[in-house]
Amino acid sequence: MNDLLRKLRPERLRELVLLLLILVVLIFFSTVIEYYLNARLFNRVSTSVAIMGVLAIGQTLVILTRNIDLSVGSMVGFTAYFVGQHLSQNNEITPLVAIFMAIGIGALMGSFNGFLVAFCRIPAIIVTLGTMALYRTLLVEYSDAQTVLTVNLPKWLLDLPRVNVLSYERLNLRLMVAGMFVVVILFQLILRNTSFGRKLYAVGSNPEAAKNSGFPNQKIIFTAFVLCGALAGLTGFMFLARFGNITVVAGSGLELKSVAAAVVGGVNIFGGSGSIFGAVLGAVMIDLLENSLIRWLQISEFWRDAMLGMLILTSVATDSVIMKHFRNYRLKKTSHTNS
Amino acid sequence: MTLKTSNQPVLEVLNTSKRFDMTQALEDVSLKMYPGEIHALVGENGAGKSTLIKILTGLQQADQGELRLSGTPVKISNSQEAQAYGIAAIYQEPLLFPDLDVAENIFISHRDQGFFVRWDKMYKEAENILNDLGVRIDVQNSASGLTLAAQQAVEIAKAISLDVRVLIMDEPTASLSDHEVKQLFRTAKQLKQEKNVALLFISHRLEEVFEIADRITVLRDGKHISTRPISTVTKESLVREMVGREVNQFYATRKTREDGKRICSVKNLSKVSTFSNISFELHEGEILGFAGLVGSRRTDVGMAMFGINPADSGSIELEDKIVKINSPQTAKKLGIAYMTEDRHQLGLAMPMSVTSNITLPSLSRYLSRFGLIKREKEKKTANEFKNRLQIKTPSLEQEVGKLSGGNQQKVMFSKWLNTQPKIIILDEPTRGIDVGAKAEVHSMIQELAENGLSIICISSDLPEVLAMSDRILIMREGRQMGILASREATQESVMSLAMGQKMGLS
Amino acid sequence: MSIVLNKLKSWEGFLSLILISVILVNSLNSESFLSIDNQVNLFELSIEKIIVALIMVFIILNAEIDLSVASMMGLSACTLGLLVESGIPMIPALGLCLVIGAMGGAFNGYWITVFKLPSLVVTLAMLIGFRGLARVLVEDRSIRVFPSWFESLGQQPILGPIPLSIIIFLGLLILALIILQFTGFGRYVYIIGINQNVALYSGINVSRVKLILFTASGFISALAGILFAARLGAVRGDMGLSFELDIITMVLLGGVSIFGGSGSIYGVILSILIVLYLRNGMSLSNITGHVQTGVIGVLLILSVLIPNLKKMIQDFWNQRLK
Amino acid sequence: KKGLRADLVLMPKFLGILVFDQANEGAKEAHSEMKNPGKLLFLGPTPENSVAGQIEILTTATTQGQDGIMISNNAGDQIAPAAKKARAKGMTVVTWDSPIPSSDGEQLFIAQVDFNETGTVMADMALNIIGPSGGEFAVLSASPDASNQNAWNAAMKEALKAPKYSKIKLVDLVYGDDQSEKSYNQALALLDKHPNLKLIMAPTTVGIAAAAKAMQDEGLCDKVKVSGLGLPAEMVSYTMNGCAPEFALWSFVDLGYLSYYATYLLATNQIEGIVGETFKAGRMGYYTIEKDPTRDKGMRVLMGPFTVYNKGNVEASAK
Ligand SMILES: Nc1ncnc2c1ncn2[C@@H]1O[C@H](COP(=O)(O)OP(=O)(O)OP(=O)(O)O)[C@@H](O)[C@H]1O
Ligand SMILES: Nc1ncnc2c1ncn2[C@@H]1O[C@H](COP(=O)(O)OP(=O)(O)OP(=O)(O)O)[C@@H](O)[C@H]1O
Ligand SMILES: [Mg+2]
Ligand SMILES: [Mg+2]
Repeated sequence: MNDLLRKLRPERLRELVLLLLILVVLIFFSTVIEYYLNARLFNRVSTSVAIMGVLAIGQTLVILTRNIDLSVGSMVGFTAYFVGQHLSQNNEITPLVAIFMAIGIGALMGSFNGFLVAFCRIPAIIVTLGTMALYRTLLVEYSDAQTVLTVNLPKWLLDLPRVNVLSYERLNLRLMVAGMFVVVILFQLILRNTSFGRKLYAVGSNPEAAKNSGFPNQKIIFTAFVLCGALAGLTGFMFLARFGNITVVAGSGLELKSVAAAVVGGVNIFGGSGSIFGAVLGAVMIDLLENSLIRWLQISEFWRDAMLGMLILTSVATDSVIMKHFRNYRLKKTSHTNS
Repeated sequence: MTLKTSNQPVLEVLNTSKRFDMTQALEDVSLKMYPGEIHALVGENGAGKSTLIKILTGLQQADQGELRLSGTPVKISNSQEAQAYGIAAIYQEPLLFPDLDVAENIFISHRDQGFFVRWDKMYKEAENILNDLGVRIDVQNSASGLTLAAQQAVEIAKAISLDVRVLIMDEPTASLSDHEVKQLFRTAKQLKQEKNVALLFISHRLEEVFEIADRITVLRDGKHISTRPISTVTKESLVREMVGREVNQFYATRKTREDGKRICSVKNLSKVSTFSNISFELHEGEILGFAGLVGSRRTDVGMAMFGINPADSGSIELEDKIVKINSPQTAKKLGIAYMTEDRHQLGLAMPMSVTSNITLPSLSRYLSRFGLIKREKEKKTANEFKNRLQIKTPSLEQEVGKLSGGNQQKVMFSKWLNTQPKIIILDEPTRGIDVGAKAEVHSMIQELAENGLSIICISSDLPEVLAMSDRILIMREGRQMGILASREATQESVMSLAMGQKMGLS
Repeated sequence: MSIVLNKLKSWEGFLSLILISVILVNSLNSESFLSIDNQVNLFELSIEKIIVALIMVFIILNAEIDLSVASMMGLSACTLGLLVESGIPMIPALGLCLVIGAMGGAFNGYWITVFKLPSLVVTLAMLIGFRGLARVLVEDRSIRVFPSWFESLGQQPILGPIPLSIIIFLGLLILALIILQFTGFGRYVYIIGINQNVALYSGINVSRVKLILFTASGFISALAGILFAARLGAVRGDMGLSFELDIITMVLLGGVSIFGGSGSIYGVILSILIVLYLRNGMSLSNITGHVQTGVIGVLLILSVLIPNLKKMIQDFWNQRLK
Repeated sequence: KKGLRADLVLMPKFLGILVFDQANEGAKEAHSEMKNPGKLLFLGPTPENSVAGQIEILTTATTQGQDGIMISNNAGDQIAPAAKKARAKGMTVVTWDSPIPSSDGEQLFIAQVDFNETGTVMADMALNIIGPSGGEFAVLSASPDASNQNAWNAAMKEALKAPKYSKIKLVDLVYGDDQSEKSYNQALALLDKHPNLKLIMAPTTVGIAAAAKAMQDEGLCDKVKVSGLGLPAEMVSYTMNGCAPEFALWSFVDLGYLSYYATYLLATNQIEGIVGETFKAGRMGYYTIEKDPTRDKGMRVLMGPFTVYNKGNVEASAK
């Protein structure tokens, strides 16, 4: 038992707690909404989490290094628009090329952020507040305020949101969701088991110590931003596939949502701790709340946001209270075995 | 001890100077380090020791001077390069990654770690290294909750686990107690003999210097004064060279005095999984020492009495009234002051001025009716303390972070004395303070006690506790092992209690 | 301290330089720029933001953030509209709105100090929450019920060409300056921003300071919301939507460190002037929409980049020389 | 009379929406027809900053001494004080597409269609698509703050009271904030909330396209149809594959064109802007200023009519 407790690291613990809270939310809503727990709920939430989740992962990478990227929404919008534009002009572009185009553009924008933050030593919040506006301006200028129309997009792209990898009765695992899982597992492995991943944590945990230990802080932070940009690019591609019509406001608001997902998922906003699983669970939590509130007939359109705010707050607070007790308990148990 | 000084120094510092805007920290200093030798570096606070080390590891750049590694000139511009040359250092202030676990902290800067992290191997090796050092810390716990001593231990483990040619230790023992110091020295000697490492060792505890060093270099005011083999140095001559004058660095023996009025009585103070059943009385003008090994939870008792992490059960009586202390504000109002051992993280606001730091806890006394700060009054107080404690600073507006460690300690002292407390809890009060200043601090503590202040003095420096205290409370793993009056307390009796022989309350 | 002051001086000197060039370009570009009308207008158009920016300086100096200010503005304005509509006299309604603002701020502060949740999370949630409440109150309506004296208070000048809101702003500005520079409370704000633990271990009631700040932030936001309602004469659920980013931008551009503990009101005054003049200048030259935000974004980056440039070049050469 | 000078500003709700660009095309056409030596500017705020931005642009235009402004109002009555100030400075203030609800500060509103008629048109399309057997439908609107949307929705609810609509039932009204992703999600949520839903009516070009895409992605086009106000270019594929069999719109080019004429004539004092006055708007012919029946106060010029698009005509119009 104690050994188990000892193995249960705080971040694992937090993921469990979050999972528990998600379960509570599910149970609550299934009692107040008719036909709530069905395949459709899963399909819906999983597909929209696929988009938010990938973005939240990128955001997490940056937050871990004690930075923040507020430009992700604009990056998503820009890539979605840019790739959409090219695909509508040239329907021959293959899926793989389109995806790499999206990732590449995202990475490019991310590297601009990263360069300014890491090498020019400008606080991330300032840089990304700036580029949030800048990238959106670029989008408007580039697009000349026109809309990407679904009509002009190639068929494979429009069909993409409907493609299933696995199907069980009416439960579908969509390709996009599977894609997200791949990204999640990849980055979880990188963060937990590679020395680059650990250094990402180290830099965020104590930048001064990292410098004294001779880590290339600047390169690590730069890489985090580039990866975040690349993931935002991927998100942009998924966004394009899902929504088809891309206007100049595409993706705005995603920056705060991705930060919220990461933070609800237990990623410390001051860097150094948190996990990819956590961030994705955070995205699930927020999305589930939103989706459920939309469906709750008793809640009028106008009450929804007010409820959402309160629910996010209480879930984070519950999480932090439970975590505190758990942590103390663990400390007590494990320290007894020690002495 | 044989001196096997090979003729080729592994690391040489030549004619190095460094100036900070107002202070000449180093002036034309040269130093040679030989493999298989422990070289001690001593000097007063602010003599430039830490600065020299930072230059060796590339954390700071010298204004002029040269570094030679095995005879060839090198330029070290960051610590990664220093590591590549086989130079590792433990800095005066431990700098860990609070979110990573202990084992990772030890191994993360290893260059040979490879691309993938092997967790099991890492945990096992970390445990071994810490065991060798005689420290018991759970290597899978995060480093965030560690006391300063534990942090220091982790830093040491980190440095010795690296494969190095030159190992520099800036006051590694400052917050360690005898037991751990012995282990550390054993390890250091091993490194010297088996791996032929050159060690540079800084300490203000001269006994230690004599115990371990082969050669000794004295710095004063940034200048090189002397470098001699240890056999040609005596304690008196060393102190004279460091301070530039005669100092009586032997502890003024405590005058025995009749018990004053009882100020405070603590009964069965306990905190779950931290400490239990701590009971003692404190009298007016008394100095109560707290002794124990690292991690014996003395700090936790101090913090509980100051209301930072209040105890869950037991009582504290002040002047015969039971009080409930659940926040530092209450403690401060009741006349309790607590001077933390961790001045960097908890003690001082480093970017603020000396003055602002000194008046911080008592700022309400410097406010006019509309809450405006009376700057003149503030300055006057700061100046008084500067003179009384001889704080070495170019100006009272200087950022505290730019003072040397010892002077920072004095600022922290001033800050709490200025609250005019009835009881002051000193946690490692002389940590990082040089001999001269230490004598001053000791006589200051005595004087304060004479004037009726009750003092709890937590210290890992055993001779200090023995000499200063009227009575000594000894702790082990959160339990109170006994209280000894100064006449019955000896190095041996205190140590045996601290190591685990229980005795009846005296 | 003198070194800190010197640094600040040079930062502010730099901002002043930008400001002067903006003013020069503007006045060359458009003759109406310097007219008193335009000057008053350009302040009035952003008066709510710059009032809230003053309290945001305190919050950010304290190493916290309040993202819910704009939503609170909307909430207080909507509350006012609803109260007046339901027949409650103006003066008590105003009082009630301010109380609600303070309570909303204290609510934020409660979660931050008691549950120790990061303020970013709490106020992000309430950014959604307060806005949601505002929507609940007025739904899809636009309420237009204010007595004419209230509207003219918001729209007509009362002192020469200057309307009430600008006078309130100036009053608050002076108050903020004094509190931050000369009072014990101001010192606490800085110290907590530098290192909260040091403050705690010095027996300072850190929670109380934070609670006061967030309560004040709610209160000031509500006040700004009321002024907004008076200026526009009508309230809707979307009032002040996304103002928070503009407000934070102004504070950061003014040199206040997002990590707390450093920065000054003077810098923020300059940055407010820069942003307002720049926007106004662009509007007068018919540059609107995203280009305007884009330019402000670039300015934000440049303003921090340029002072860093020297060090960057040095670093670069050091790397090269090896 | 042509050739008189008037500096005019055309202000959309915000930039980046196709229909407003079309309106700008129309206004430019009229501008060159009138040989106006003054400037015609197309200035708008960003979507995030629409309300404050519109007020700011109006105020700046006043400062600049522009002669007239055409506003597609997104700020409700909140723009009224600024509009009144502009009027006091002698500027012509005309609204188009979306009026100032109280009409304070506005001289004239160029109504694309009769707002009450919009309600009837939407109700008719709903009846058409759902069929005589009846069923449930829901409205996906833009934002709760858009006054034209609110007026249309209210008008439709009023129209639905007529006996011939008794079988079709409006079960929900939600907002997608004129954002594709939000509208998309709202459309999906409507399906979950109302399992028997037959139709989503979206009186917004962004909303209708997003809803159609959502139904197509879910493979539900047979079950749930989409209708409302949409752009042929954006909707053509959905109309052809049956997701959105029928929708309506008016010409935004014409709306811009007409707005320009009215504003230019007012600004150059060629018309006074009183009820009953008639003027000629270039190629579009004659129009009369009338009291706006859909508001308490205010005057309007009614453009009309609706074009209803279906399989028959949508491809031609999409070009
Ligand atoms: N970053 C800095 N800026 C300005 N002055 C500094 C800085 N660092 C150190 N100094 C000054 O340089 C001198 C030497 O400091 P140093 O830390 O090397 O002393 P030290 O010998 O290690 O003292 P201690 O025993 O107290 O640690 C001191 O006077 C100190 O105030
Ligand atoms: N064997 C150990 N070595 C080092 N640190 C330890 C050990 N055991 C526990 N600790 C750490 O020390 C803390 C308790 O020590 P506390 O600070 O109360 O005692 P202390 O006697 O003041 O020790 P120190 O000399 O470190 O200040 C624990 O929270 C734990 O993190
Ligand atoms: Mg030192
Ligand atoms: Mg201790």
